Amino acid sequence: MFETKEMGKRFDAVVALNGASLKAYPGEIRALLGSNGSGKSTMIKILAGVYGPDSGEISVDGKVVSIGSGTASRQHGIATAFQELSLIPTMSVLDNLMLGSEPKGKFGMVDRAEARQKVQALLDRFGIDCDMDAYIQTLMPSTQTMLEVAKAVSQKPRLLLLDEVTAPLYHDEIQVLFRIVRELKADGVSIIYVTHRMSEIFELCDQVTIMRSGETVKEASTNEIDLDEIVFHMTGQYPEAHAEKEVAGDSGEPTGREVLLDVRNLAIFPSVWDVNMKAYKGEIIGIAGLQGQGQPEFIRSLLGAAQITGGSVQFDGKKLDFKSPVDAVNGGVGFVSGDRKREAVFPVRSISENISAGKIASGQLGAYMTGKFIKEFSSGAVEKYNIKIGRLENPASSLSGGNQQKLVIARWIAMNPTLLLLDDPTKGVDVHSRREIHKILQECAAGGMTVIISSSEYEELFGIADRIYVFFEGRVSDMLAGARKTDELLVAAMMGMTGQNKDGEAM
Amino acid sequence: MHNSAVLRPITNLFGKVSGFANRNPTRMAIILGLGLYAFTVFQVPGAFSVQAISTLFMMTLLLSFASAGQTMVLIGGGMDFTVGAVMSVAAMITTSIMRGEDGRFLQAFAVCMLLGAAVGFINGVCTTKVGLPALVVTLAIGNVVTRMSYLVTAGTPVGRVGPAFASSVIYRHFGFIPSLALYALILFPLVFYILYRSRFGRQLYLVGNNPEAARLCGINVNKIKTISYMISGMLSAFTGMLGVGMLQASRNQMFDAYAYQSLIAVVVGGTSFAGGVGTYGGTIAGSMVMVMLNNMLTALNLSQRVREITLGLVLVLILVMYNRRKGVRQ
Amino acid sequence: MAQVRESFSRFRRTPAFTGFVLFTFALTLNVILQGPANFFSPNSLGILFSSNMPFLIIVIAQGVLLMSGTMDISIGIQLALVNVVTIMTVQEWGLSFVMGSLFGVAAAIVASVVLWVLISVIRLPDLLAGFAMTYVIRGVNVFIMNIPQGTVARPFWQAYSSLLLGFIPASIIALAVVLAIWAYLKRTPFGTHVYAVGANPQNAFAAGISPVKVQLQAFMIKGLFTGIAGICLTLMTASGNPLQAEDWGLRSLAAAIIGGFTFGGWGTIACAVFGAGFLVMIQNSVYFLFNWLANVIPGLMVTSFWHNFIADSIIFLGLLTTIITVRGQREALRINLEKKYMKRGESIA
Amino acid sequence: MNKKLIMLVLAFVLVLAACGGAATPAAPAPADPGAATAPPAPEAGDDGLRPVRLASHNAVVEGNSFRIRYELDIQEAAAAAADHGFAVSYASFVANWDAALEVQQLQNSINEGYDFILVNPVSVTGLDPVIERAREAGILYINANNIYISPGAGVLNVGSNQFEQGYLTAREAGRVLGPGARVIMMAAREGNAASELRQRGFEAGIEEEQLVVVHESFHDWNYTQATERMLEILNAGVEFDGILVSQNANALIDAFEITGTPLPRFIGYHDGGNFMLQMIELNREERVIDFMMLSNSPGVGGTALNIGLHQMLGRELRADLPYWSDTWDDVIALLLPNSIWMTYDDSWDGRSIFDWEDEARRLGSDVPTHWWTFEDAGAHFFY
Repeated sequence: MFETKEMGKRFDAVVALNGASLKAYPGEIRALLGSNGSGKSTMIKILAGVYGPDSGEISVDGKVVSIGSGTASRQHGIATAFQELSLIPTMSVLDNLMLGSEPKGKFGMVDRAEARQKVQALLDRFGIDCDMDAYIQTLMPSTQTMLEVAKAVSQKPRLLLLDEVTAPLYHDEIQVLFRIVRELKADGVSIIYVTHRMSEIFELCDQVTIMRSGETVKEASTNEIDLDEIVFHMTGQYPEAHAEKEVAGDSGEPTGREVLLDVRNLAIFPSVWDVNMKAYKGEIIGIAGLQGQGQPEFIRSLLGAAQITGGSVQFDGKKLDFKSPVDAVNGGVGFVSGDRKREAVFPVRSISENISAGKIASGQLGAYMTGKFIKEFSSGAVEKYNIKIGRLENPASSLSGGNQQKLVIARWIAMNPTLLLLDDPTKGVDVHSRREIHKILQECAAGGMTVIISSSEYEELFGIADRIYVFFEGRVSDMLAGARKTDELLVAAMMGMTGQNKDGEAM
Repeated sequence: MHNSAVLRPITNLFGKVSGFANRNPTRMAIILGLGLYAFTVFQVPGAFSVQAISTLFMMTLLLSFASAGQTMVLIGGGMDFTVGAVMSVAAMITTSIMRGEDGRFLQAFAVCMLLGAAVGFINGVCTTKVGLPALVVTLAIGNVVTRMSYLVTAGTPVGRVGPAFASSVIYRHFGFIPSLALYALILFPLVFYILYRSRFGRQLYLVGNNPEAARLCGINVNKIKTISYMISGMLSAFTGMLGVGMLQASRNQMFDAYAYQSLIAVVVGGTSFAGGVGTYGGTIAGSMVMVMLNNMLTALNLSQRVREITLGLVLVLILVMYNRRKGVRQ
Repeated sequence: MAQVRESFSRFRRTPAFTGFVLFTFALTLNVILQGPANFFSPNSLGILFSSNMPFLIIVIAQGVLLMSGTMDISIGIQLALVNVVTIMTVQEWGLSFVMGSLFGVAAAIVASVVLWVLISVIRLPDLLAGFAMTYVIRGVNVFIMNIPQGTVARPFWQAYSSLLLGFIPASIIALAVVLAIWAYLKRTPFGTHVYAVGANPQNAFAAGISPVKVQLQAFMIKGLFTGIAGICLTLMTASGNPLQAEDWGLRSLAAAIIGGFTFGGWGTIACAVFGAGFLVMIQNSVYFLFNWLANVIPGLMVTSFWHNFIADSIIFLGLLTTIITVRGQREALRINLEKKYMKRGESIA
Repeated sequence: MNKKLIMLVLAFVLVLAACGGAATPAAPAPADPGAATAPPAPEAGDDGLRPVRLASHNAVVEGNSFRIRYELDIQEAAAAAADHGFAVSYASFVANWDAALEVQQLQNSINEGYDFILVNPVSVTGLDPVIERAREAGILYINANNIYISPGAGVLNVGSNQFEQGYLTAREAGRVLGPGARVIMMAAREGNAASELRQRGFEAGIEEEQLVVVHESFHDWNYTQATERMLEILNAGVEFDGILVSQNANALIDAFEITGTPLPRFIGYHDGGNFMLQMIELNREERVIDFMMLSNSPGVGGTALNIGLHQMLGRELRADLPYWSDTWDDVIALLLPNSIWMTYDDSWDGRSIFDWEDEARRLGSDVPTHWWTFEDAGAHFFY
C-alpha cells in the first residue's frame, strides 16, 4: 500500500499542503476530492515526483521512500495521468506511448513489431480510434487525454494517479475509462481518482478522501456518505441543488445604470458554446465555475485575444470589434491574468516598470518617458492603493506570488479602464493580499469601473461580486444575485446540478 | 562537482567571477577590456602610448556604433545578421554619391537612412509575421542585400568620401581625441534616449522579456520588433558611413565581419539572447573587450593559426563567464 | 483513389511536406532548364550525386542536431578537418587511405564531442560556441596542413565518381551508408528520445531520459556523418585543403530550415534531403539558366553577379514559402479537427 | 560496439568501391603539354568564323577587383579573337569558394559540350577527376591564374609569377632601406597556395637583402582587416623602417592617415590605381615614401585564352620557354613575368611617376592589366 503522512508544501506565501495525508490500498479506487486550491493537485504532483514535499513522509508497503524525480516515481510503481498532459505534441502516438519504456529487440533496436502490438492492444483496450503514427498535435483534446491515461496504464503501475482526466472526455470515452479502471482494480492496482464530477464518484469509487485548505478532512467509504455530505466537507456548506428557483425572479440587475457590456449567445470554439451576460457600469460581475468550463476563453474574447465564433457582444453601446489587445486597451479595457508567469509579469524588469506597463503600452512611441516618470507614476499608484511591495527598482521576480499579482492589478487600476477583466487573479495569493485586492476592486467599482472577475475560489466572489455567473461546460448554468448568492446554489450550479444542463448534452 | 582540493579554489574563483559578471556585466566587461590591455602592455611595453589609446578609443567607438542596433534587436528578443551587409552597402552608397565632395553628404545620408530602414523593415516583417528564426531569415536577407550591391556597383564601387567628412571622422583633437567622438556625442544620447527615455524603449524591454504579457498589456509586439530592426538598420547604415569616412574608399562586403563582431560585443556587454535584458553601456564596454582582444592578439605577434586558435579559446572563456542558459532541472 | 488522397493528406501533415514542395519546384526547374534527356543521363546524375554528396550528408548531420534542439555552425570547417586529417595521415604516416579515413572520422567525432561539452554541458549559446569553434578548428587545420596538397590514390577517387553497373552513381553508397545508419538509429530508443529532448526537455526528463546524454549521442552521430561527408569531399577533390567549406555551416542550417526543420524536435531526415536538394537544384538551375541564355543570345556577357543574386533571392523566397505552406498545413489541421469535433458532437447528441 | 560495426561496413564498402573503380581502365596522364591539349578544331560557321564555346570558371568574383578585371579581360580577348577567325562565345560561372559547387559546374560544362574550359580554381588541388573527364571528352582545359599543382594532372597552367612578386618587392625594399633594416611582413592568408608562394618570394628577397622582420601579420585579402591589423601594429609600438605586404598596401597607408603616424620609408606591394594615386600624392611635395607598385596582372585569363586558341589550331607549345615552373614536379606552368611595375625611381617608359597621374585616376580601384594578344602569344609560346 501507498501512504503519505503529514505532508506539508508551501509555494511562496501560499500553503498548499498543511499536514495532509492520503492512503491507497491495493484493489481500491479512491476519489480524491476537494475544491480548487485544496491541495489535491499538489498531493498528486508530489507522488508523481514533480514537486518535492517540504515535510512529511511517503511510504510504500510500510517502507519510507523518497520520490525525487519522475523516474523514481515510476520505479516505485506509480504512474500518473496529468491534467495538463505529459505528451509531446510533435511526436507520434506510438512514440509517445512508448517513450522511455521502449521494448528492446535485436541489436539494441526497439522491437517495432512488439511496440506496435503493445500500442495497438492499448488503443484497442481504450477504444481509441486513431492512427498510431499520427502526431499528437493533430488529435482531438479528448483523444489526447485518453492517450495520456493509456500511457500511464501501459506502465503497469501499482498505483495509478488520474488527475481530472474526465473533464475533456466524451460520454462513451468515460465509460471505457471506467471499465478499465475497474479492471485494474480487479488486478489489485490502487487507483487515486481526482475529479470535480460528483456523479462519477458514486458510479466508480469505493472510498473518498476529501481535502480542504491543504488538510485531509474526511475519509469514508462511498457507501456511507452522500453527495450533500461530500459537498459539505469540500466547502463547509450543504448544497441546495434542489432548493427551488422561485427566487430567481430577482435578476439582481441594477436599475438606473447604463449597460456597459451585453453578451448574447457568445460562442468560442471549442470551449464556449452559448453565453449570455449583461454588465452595468460600476458593477462587479463574478464568474464562477470549475476549472476549464470556458471562463478563460470568454474573458480573452472580450479582450480581442480569442476569436469569437458566434453570437454578439455590445460594448458601451457599440459592437465589440477588438482585433487585438492593443485595440482593447485603447478602448478602455484592462486585463489581469492569473497566469502570472506566462501572461502578466515581466520577471526581469523592475517593479516600477511592471506597474507602469499599461501606461507604457499606450501612447506615442517617441514620447519622452524617464525612469523618474515611471517611478513617480508607480509610487503614486502604490501609495494611492496602499500596495506594499518591495523597492521599486528591484526586479519583479524578487516578489512573492501574491505581491506580483498586486503589481499586475495595480498596473491596470492605475490606468483607470472602463472595463477591467480579471481571470482568476487570486490564484496562489495569500489571504492577506487577497483581501487587499478585493478592497481595491471595490473602490474601483465605486468609482464607476466595471469589473468582471473570474475566480476558481468561489468564496471570494460572494464577498465582492454583485452578481455571479456560473459557468458549466461552456454555458452559463446559473446566475446568482441578491438572496440567491448562497454557497449551496453556487455549488450546485458549478457541479451542473441545475435544470439547465441535461445529461448527455455536450458531455 | 569536483571535490579535488586542487580544483576547488579554481572553481570557486570562477564561480565568483561568473557571479560578478552576471550581476555587473558592464563593469565586468570594462575590467576584462582593461585587463586585456594591461596584459598586452605587460607583454609588449611599446603598446602603451597616447597614440595607441586614441586609436583603440576610435575603434571601440566604431564597433559600439555598429552594435547599437544589434543591442536593441537583441533586447527585443530578435537577432540581426544584416548589420555587416547594411554597413557595407551604406559605405558604397556614400562614396558613390559623395565622389569626394562634402556638399553631397546630406544626399548620401538620406539614401543610407532609407536603405537601412528598408532592410530593417523587411527583417522585421519577415521575422515577426512569417515567424521564422531570426538568425536564418536575417542571414538570407543580408545575402540578398550583398548580392544586390554587386549588381549595382558591378563589383567596383566608385568614388571617395569628401575630405571634410573624412577628417570629421579621423582628425584628432588635441592630438589624441578622435573626431569620431563628436559623432558619439550625438549617437550615444540618441541611443540612450531611444532605449531608456522613450516609450518605445520601455516597450522594447517588456516585449523582449515576455512577449505574451506585453501583447495582453496592449503593446503591438510585432510593430515594436519591426521598429527595432528598422532602427538597427539605420544605425548600421550610419556606422557604415562613418566607417568609410575612416577608410575613405569603399569596397563590396567591406564591413561584413561586423555582423559577428557586433553580436559578440553585445553579448559580452551583458545583453542576453533570451531578450529583455541589456544595456547600451554594456555594449560599449563589450565593444572595448573585442577591440582590446584583437589588439592583444596582433601585438603578441602570433602566427595566424595560433592567433585563430587563441581567439576561439578566449571567446569560449568569455562566453563561459556570461550567458549560461539555465539547465533543465532548476 | 480515396487511399491516395488519404496518404497524401497524411503526407501534408509531416514536416517534410514543405521541403518536398520546394524541392519538387527546384527539381522541375532544373530538369526544364537542363533538358530532361541531359538531366536524366546516368553521367549527369552521377555527377550531381558525387559533387553534392558532402553537402547533402552535412545537412543530414545538422538535421540530427536540430532534432535534439541544438545546432553546429562549425560543421563546415569540420569537413575540412576530416579532409586534412585523412590526407595527412596517409601522406605523413604512410597509412592506407581507408585507415586515414578512419582517423578523419575520429577527428570529426572528437570535434563534435568538444562542441557538445560547450553547448550541452557548459550550456553556451550554440551559435556563438559554434562561431568560436570555427576559429579553433581553422587554426588546427592549418597546423595540420599548411598549404593545399596531397593526393588520394587514383582507384579510390575514380571509384567514387564511377557509375556502378553503368548507371548507379557510386557516391550513392555514402548516402546509403548514412541512411542505413540513421534507419538503424531510428529504430533504437535514441530515435524517439532525440525528438523528445528537442521538443520538450522537461517532459523528456520526466520520462526518465537524460537530455545531456541524448545530445551527446546526437553530437557523436553528427560527428560520424560529418566524417563520412568529409571522406566524400576528399574522394571528390582527391586532395587536401585546410580552408574549405567553411560557409557550409550556415548554409547547411539554412537548408535544414528550408527543408522543414525547426529549432527543436520537429523535422525528419527527409527534410534534410529535400532542403539540401532544393539548394543544390537551385544552384544547378542557375548554371543552366545562364548556360541557356549564353546560347540563345549570342554575345551575351552576363557577369556572374547575376548568378549569385538570383540563387540567393530564390533561396530567400524559398524560406518565405516555407512558412506559407506551414500555415496552410496548420489551417488544414484546424479545419480537420473542427470537422471531427462537430461530427463527434452530432453523433452524441 | 555499433559504431565499430559501422566503421567496418564503411571501410568494406570503400574498399569494394575502390576495387570496382580500379578495374575501369585509367587513362594515362600525359606529361607532355602538347599531347595534353590537342582537341580537333571545330568546323567553321556560316560567317567563316570558327565557333568556340568558352566556359570561364572562377572561384570567386565578388569583392575582388582582380577577378572582375580577369573576367573582363577574357571577354575582351574573346571579342578580339574574331579578327583571327574565331567566334568565341563566353559564359562565366562562379563557385563562391565552394569546391563542391565548382566541381558540379565544371562537370556540367563538360556535359554541355563546351569547346574550351578556362578555370581559375577554388583550390590548387582537387580537380584531377574533372580534368581527366574533360580530356576524355576532348575539351580544351586550361588552368589560369591559381596554379593547379596536383602532380601528374597534366594540365596546362597559365599564371603570373607569384614568387617573383614577393621577391621583387623584398629586393626593392632592400635597395631602398639597406641591409639590416626592420620591416613588417603582412602576408595574405596562411594555408593558401598563392599567399604561400609569395611568402617564399618575400623570404628569398629578405634573405638576400638582409632585412629583419620585426612583426608578422595577415590580412586575409580583406581590405578592412588589413587596415585594422595595421592600426593594431601601430598600437603595439613596433618600430620599423618599411612594410612588405602581399597586396592591399593602400589599406595599410590608410592606417597611417587615420592615426597621423609618420609614414615608413618603404611600402609594397599593391596593384590598384588607387595605390598609384596615393603614392603620387604623398610624394608630390617631396620624396616621402618609396614603394613597389606591381601588377599581378589579371590579364592571365585573356592570355590563356589566346594560348588556347593557338592550341586549337593544332600548334605545338615550345619546349624551350623560359618560364617553366621549377617549383613543383610534374606541373606544367607558363608563369608570365610581372611586366607592369613601378617604383619611385624606375617606372615604365622611363617616365616620372607623376606623369602617370591621369592613368592612375582613370584606374581607380581597378588594377592595371595586360594580356598577350593572339599574335604575341603565338609568337612567344609556339613553334
